[in-house]
Amino acid sequence: MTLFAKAAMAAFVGLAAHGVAQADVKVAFIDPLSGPFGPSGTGAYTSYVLAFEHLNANGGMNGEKVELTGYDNKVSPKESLVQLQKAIDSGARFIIQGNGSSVAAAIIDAVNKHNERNPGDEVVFLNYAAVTPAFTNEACSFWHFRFDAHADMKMNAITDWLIKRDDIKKVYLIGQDYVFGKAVAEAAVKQLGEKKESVEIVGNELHPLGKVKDFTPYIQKIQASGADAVITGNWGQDMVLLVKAAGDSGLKIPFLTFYGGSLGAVSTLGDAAIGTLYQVSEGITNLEASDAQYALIEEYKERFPEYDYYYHRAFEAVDMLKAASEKAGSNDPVAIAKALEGLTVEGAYGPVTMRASDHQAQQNLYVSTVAKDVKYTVDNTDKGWKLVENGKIDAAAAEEPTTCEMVRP
Amino acid sequence: METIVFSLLNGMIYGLLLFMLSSGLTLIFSMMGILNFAHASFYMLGAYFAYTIMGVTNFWLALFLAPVLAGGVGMLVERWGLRRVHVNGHVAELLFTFGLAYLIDEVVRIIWGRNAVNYKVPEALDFTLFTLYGSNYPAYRIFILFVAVFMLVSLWYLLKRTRIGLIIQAALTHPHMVGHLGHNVPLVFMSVFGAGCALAGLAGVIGGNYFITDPAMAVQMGPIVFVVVVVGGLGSLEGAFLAAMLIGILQTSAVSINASFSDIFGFLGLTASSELGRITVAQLAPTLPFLLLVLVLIARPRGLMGEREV
Amino acid sequence: MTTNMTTLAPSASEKFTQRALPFILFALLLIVIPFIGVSRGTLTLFNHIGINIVFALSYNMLLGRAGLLSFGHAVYLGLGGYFCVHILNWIADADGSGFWGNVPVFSLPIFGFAMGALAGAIIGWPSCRRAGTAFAMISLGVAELMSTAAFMFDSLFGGEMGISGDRMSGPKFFGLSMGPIEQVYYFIAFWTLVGTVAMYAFTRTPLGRLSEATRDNAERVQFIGYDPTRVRYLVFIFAGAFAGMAGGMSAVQDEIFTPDSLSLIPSGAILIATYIGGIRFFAGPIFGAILMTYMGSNLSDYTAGWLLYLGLMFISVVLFVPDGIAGLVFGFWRGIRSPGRYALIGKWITQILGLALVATSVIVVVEVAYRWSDGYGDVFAPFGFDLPHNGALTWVIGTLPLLAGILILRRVKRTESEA
Amino acid sequence: MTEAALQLIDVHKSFGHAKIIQGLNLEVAKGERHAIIGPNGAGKSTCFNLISGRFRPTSGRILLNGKEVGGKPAFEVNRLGLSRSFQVSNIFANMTVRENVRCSLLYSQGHGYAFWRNVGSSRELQEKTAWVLERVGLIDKAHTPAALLSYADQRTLEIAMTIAGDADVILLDEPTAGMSHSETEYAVELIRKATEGKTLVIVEHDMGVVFGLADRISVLVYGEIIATGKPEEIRGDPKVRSAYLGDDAEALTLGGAA
Repeated sequence: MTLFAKAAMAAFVGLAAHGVAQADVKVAFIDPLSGPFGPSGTGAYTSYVLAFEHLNANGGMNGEKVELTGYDNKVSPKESLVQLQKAIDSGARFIIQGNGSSVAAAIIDAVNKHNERNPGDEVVFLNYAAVTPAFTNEACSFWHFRFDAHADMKMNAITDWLIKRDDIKKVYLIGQDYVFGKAVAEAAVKQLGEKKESVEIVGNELHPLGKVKDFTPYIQKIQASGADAVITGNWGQDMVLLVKAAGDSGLKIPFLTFYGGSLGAVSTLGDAAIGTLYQVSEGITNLEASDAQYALIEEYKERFPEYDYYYHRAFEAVDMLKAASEKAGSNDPVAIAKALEGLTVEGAYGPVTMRASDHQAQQNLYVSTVAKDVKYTVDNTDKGWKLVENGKIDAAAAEEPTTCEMVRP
Repeated sequence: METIVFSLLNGMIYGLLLFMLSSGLTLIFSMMGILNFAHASFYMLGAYFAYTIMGVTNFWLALFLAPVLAGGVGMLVERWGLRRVHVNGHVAELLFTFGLAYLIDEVVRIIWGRNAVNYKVPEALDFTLFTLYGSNYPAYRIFILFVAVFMLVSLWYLLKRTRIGLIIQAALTHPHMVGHLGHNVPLVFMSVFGAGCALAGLAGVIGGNYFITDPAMAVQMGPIVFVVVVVGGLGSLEGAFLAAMLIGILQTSAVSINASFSDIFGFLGLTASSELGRITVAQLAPTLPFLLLVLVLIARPRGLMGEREV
Repeated sequence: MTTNMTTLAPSASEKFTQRALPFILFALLLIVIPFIGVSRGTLTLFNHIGINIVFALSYNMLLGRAGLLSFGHAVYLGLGGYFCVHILNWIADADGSGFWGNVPVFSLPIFGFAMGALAGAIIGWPSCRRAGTAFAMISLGVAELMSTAAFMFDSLFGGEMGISGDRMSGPKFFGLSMGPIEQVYYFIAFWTLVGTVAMYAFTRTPLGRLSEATRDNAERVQFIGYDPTRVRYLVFIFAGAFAGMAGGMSAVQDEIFTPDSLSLIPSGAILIATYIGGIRFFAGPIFGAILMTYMGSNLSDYTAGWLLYLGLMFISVVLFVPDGIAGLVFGFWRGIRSPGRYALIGKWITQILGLALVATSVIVVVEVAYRWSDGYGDVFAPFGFDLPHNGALTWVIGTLPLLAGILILRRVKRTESEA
Repeated sequence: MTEAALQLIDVHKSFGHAKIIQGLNLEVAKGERHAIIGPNGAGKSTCFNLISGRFRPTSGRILLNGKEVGGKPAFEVNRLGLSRSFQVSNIFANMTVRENVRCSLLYSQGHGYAFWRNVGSSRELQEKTAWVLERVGLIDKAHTPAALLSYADQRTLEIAMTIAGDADVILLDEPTAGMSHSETEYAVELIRKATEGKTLVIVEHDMGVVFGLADRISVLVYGEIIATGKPEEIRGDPKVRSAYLGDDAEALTLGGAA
């Protein structure tokens, strides 16, 4: 148990007042908690903190309390392995990670090796955000479960929505020049070609990852191409600067993004975000939902005012973990892994199923855009995310086939 | 055609920003021999100071006050830090600024948070100035141009027409001479360091809302500033100007070239299916400055217009 | 004449205690560690320490010994490591036949060494023609170029995912399957010792001595018949080679390499570690590697401000202890054996007291500031004291000890310079 | 006529427009002790720098034992058997006295750039180091870091490093500059002893040293040699006397008397 996390836990869970509760199931959260990528990791960490807090309040996993510990990996694959080893060493059998496909790949690899080399001591990896399709296709693993839709599925949602918009005839693809960005572009080309041949791809551009400070030249290329919409998998600063440059140059066409909802994009763009910034996600706060869900959203915002309720899948993942433990009747990682396969839980925004063949969660996806006059705003602005017309993509429609050949123990 | 016009225009603005940032470092590096690793941190401080001042008062006050504050911090750093390590040589000074960059990054995170702050272009300048080939041209970019040119002219006047300018010029080319002229060398150094940092701060004030103001902005800008200074040449503001414009335009134009290696070197038998052949000029854009840096240092160590070798 | 020789050269017993004994103790320590019942996680930490010791020592061949400040030393570790991960895969693919089929994973650092040397030979050729700041700038440019280029060649560097391998393939060496972490530990320990001894031996060779001469006075070196450029170049190749060797060790330990391992960040980290350890002493980088590796992977567990502490520590070392930890350790060692030891001990105790006071304030301020800035309402509460950001006690503890500490330290310094 | 140890034929050197050396001709025979004197700024140091390979001559030839060395890098000139000292102590400050001398010996002892040999294991190297230190009288300070030596000792070390490599032509650039009277006497004795059987070229301001040591003297004024000859010839040369005005001319006389 680490001090930082201890202090955090004590404050969050209020354990300090009640003495240390007996912790029987240890869960390790390995993601950046400091440094430049700290915010994205901390945003998810706080979601898990709240989710496990609720789980513990409702009887834990088969009556056992769950203890969540944060490990700071500084988004380095190597450092993640050190932290993974520390986590396993301190008794963690469930590993949560999401930031960066390179880190996820390293963890999958390390978990596979660990489980092979240390039978009886297995650990399970719960991936909440690393969306490279390979993890549930050719590189799939029994020990890995993904709760976020992967890049091809998200693209499926985007293209499904896009083909219903008859005013969009020309599409421009722009992405970061690395595995993930290339995968996004490939998926877009393939899916658009299959779904609607009349949509023309007028540009397919990769820019260096995290190095471009002024996207204006790219925006000018987009303008020159006469595109009606832009599809991008950009995240972080590349996301924000891209749409910012578009706003400056007066390019008012839809930007269909994977991570438009990430921290800071809406506030940076200001009113220019309305009607230009779109995102695809597994749920947004302004969807119709139960009162319990609204209460959760409000509780989250109250506890962590710096962040917005964004990582809905964190709560889904914890729900599934609980359901699997009950189904298995045990908290043993192997038993839970087996129980997770094919498991369905009723989420706030529709059912979530963990597909047995590749351990990829199947759930509804929603295309949303920025609007004013919404119930829940983001980034402490007056704007928030709102479902667009035809924006709900059913799980079945977003589903993608898998090439996974699962090897089970 | 429009690509060329836009590339030149945007490249020029980027180049001017780079110059504003690197002119200070050229002064510091040439006179004091300190390759200030934290120089871009003062750029960041300028942006954050401006953000805070703008929140309380307005942009125009920030434009004036933020560079002054950044310069003040710079002077304190020189007085209480650099001067102390000076006896241990240039490597120690360089390492000191290296650590300082870390420190400023973290302090900025504590004070202003880990996320980007909402430092906006002032409303008075937030409009479209003209439309060119169907693309809006924001007035703020032209404002950057004006500020940069104004700074350029003032700097030129200061260096060529004033007494202190003459001293600085003498020191640029003959750093050992200043002491013999009977001037208070520590004071001159402190002022130059402060002025350099103030220039970086000014670049931050007008660059922070043009790009983005977040704790990573220093790290991203840092290495490129070195490139400008070294490529431009030691002791030469003209060289720094030339290098900044060159890099600004080079990087901006390279982005708009879609040609791949196989297109360019096809005659050598390079095919588009090979990994090397698929690389495009646009992809190479961010590596160009560093390629330039290495080539210049090897082939022409004094840089484009430098008086001395690095 | 012979009598002169004996007076000049250290005696056999001096040689033993000063040169052989430390290495024997080091080796014994390395052997004993797994027997004291450490966990797998601790062994992983030790393995990384071992890798960083070799890496930092190789870096100090440049910075401390040859006076070359490099911002791109991780390039050689990265290239050596990448090569070894590829070899891991070739070994697995060869499946016991052919050349690679017969290469034991245990020998990988040798290949890393060769690759590092090759990279050093190629990159060093243009860059070693310049020394000083120009060299530093070239190394910075090369590091940026290499790490960006690595992203463009996926087949060699695997994109952002990097390339991974499996250390359990290939023929066994001494019956080691290399699977369990304990076995990897012995592998790392072996190569750490080999690397350390080899690099120490290097300092005693003519080339090693010449590199120090070139650092001190490159011009004079020319007038004793040597080409300083050539000296730098050769040393650079060796530094690259040992970094590559550390890369080979890392390839086996972590079984993965990613392009960011070539970037400025790990290069900067090893610079900091080496400098904090003390560049003027052979053992300095070892201290630095141990401390920095430990801090890097464990300090972040205790505080969100670990980067700030790291920066503060680095700056303090640059400002006040340019000889680093090794300088302190050896200064202490000399001090307690000197006749004036009692006065010294008194001075040290005062200094430690002053430092502790300063540290208390700094820690309180930093911790409170981080919690305040996080905005979770989390309160820093060391030893049960609540120190909220708006509490008077917080700012009393945050300022008074700091001032008192500075006063004490200045006083010590003043009496020292008066004496 | 035997081959000259050092021969300069019509050597010119200019920096930009400044012509520092204008047609220098000099011949130093093997085993000769030759002094170069001249007023400040005459180009004496430049002359040394040209011979030792620090500067490249603009034109002209420099022959060392009959081989062309003009424009060759300094380390090559050194390897051909020429060693020099510096006016300002130019030593390896962070190394001990012993290491300084040992490094100066490495090349001549055939160690090259070796990285497979221990410097401590070569008996010859140790003995030669000790011999050199013994000879210059620094043996007691062998383990002192060079930077901590007194000024005079640093000058001595400078000479030790210069003679260590067994070069047969030795160039000494103001070896006694800044030394006290007794230190100077000691240094002269040292130089005389250490350069026995070698060719010595020395630049010196102290006329006592010059006239005490040199077999022949050349007078360098404004980049040209105006006179060369035995000490007594130089002393009587009116051109030399007019080049040296005032105190310096007196020094010339005094030096002769000493």
